[in-house]
Amino acid sequence: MAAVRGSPPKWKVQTVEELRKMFKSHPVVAIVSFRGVPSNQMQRIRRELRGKALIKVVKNTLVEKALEELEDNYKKLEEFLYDQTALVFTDMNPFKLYKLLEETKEPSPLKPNQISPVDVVVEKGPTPIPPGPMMAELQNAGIPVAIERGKVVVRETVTVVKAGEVVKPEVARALSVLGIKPIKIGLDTRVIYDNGILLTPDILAIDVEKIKSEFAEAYQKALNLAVNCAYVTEETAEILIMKAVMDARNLAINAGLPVKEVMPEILAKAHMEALALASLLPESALDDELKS
Amino acid sequence: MEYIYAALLLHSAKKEINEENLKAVLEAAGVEVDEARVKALVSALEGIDIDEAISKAAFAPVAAAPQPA
Amino acid sequence: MEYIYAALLLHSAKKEINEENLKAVLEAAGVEVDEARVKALVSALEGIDIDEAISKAAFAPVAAAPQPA
Amino acid sequence: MEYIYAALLLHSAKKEINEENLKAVLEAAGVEVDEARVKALVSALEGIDIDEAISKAAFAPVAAAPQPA
Amino acid sequence: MEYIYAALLLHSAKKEINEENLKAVLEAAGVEVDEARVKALVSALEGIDIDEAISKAAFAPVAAAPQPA
Amino acid sequence: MEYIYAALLLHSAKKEINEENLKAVLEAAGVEVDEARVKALVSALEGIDIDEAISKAAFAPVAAAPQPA
Amino acid sequence: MEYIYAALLLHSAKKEINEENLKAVLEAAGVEVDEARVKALVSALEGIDIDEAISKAAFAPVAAAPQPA
Repeated sequence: MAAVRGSPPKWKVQTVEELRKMFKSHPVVAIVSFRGVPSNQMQRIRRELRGKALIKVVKNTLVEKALEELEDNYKKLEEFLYDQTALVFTDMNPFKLYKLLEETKEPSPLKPNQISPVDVVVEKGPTPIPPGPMMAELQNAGIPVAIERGKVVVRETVTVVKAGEVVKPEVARALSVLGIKPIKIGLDTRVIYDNGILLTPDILAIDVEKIKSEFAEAYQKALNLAVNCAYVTEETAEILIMKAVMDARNLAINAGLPVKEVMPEILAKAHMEALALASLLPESALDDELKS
Repeated sequence: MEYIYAALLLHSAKKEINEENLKAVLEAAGVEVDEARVKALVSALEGIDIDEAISKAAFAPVAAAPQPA
Repeated sequence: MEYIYAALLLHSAKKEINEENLKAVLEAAGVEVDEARVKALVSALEGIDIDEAISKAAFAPVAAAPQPA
Repeated sequence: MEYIYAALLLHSAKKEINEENLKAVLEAAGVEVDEARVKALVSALEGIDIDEAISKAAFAPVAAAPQPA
Repeated sequence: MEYIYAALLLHSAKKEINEENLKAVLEAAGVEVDEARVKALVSALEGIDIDEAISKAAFAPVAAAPQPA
Repeated sequence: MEYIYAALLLHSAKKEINEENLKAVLEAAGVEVDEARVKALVSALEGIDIDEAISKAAFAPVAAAPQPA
Repeated sequence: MEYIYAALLLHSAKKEINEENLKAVLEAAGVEVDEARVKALVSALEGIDIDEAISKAAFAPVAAAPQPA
């Protein structure tokens, strides 16, 4: 296909056209990064999402072109098109899609010279490695090892690489020998477009427990308000009755009112007071009954 | 709370807690009676066993922190 | 307890707790008023901060400690 | 509460809690005695087993927390 | 309780809790508004510090014995 | 919290808690609606039984005297 | 216990707790007064804030209703 100056090659125009159709025909589209995802994992992900969502890996410039002719906030997606991105088209609810995409992430080893996003700690304890040359690998990666009862053991917990530091090759090898996969790799969601609305991970990650406790808190506050302003409803009627009963009892007891129903409590209270006072007194001031 | 005290006054005087009695007691206490609140109270109390609530009041647990899940 | 509820009704309706008001409320509730008890209650309440007395959780009857199961 | 303490004083001195004794003790304490309150207290104490009421109190500080089932 | 939720919604949206606003919110929720109950709620809320009322536990009865750890 | 109150309002009015209803109620309360949060709440509610969630409140009226062992 | 009640009686009647007053009250209750103990009580009470001491006693935990075995 000759590249005719000025007019883009046919396949590019087709791709952009196809993309635009995809955008139009799916209410929900996610822009995800697939940095570091090995191709075999990518295949597994495509299989898992088959029938639910369609993954399209297209050069960012073509996606931008497709976005240009679309209104309705699509343009705002541009800022999320950088580095290695893929598009995921679906009719699913965006939050369900987000959960699905998060589930594509698998524990993965750190690659040499990669910048580690996390602190990597090697715990004290036994290792799967038999005594032998492997031990040297661990030693020069800064992992203190020893042999105990014929097994290679890590003598004490040690942090082999800090978040933000470059992973030295010998450390990467030692970690893979130990089978330690400190990071999760998969389709990392940057934004999901849903009928004109852009949803970012802070909104997409739903903490159901937190929301449940917010409902409990809101209900408690509603109950408090209703009871504290004596507003009667089905839910508050019984509590208000109990509150009124307690008010009456408290008043009668605290003021020592001559009321038969609470006389036992009033007497008990007065007696308790006497006991409390007596407990502060020296023996000489007490009679035998009190001493007991 | 005056509506609630009025209800308990009637209850402890072994009188029926209905709109008429509530109004009488509230007016005697110089309260400007709000029909809606009287009606709301009477209907809400229909589902309540007041004696049971009274006995529960004496042993009600403190407003404990939400029970662990 | 009806005398106490009558007093609390007057209190929450921001009315003075005196013999006259107490009698009016009790009679409206169909209670056969005992003059002495009304007088006693009025004088016993003198100098009492009712809101404070209501909110202070009073000493409650302590049931026997539960026998170990 | 002075009327209550007066009653408990008489009780612990094994004396009858009647209007006359209550008045004597209260007057000795310099209290301006209110006839109605004395009457009301005597009638409120009728049928009350003071030792039983007090024994519960004595027990209070030791009341164990409810054992979990 | 929907009237209370409507009031709390207005409160948390920093809007005045008056009959007009309450009705608007309730109607938007498809509630058949009872004029009298709206009035009753507005009058019940008069002079109430809402932030304080929602934080004060609805009912703090005599504290239960501390549960064993 | 206004989103939660709006949801509770719809819930107690026995109305479906969907984006449309939530937006209507929030707008009626003069809230500047954040579409994303409405979507997030609606989707979260699929995994939540509201009645069960609110029963965890510190003092649901049902949590009365401690249940016998 | 009568000596303690006598002291509490004087205290709540806002009277000074001295030997003379204590004796008067105890004798009015028909108690055979033990001079030494009255002296010991008066001197012991000098350093004590009675209101503070009795306030601690006023609040006892509510043991749960006895669990059936």
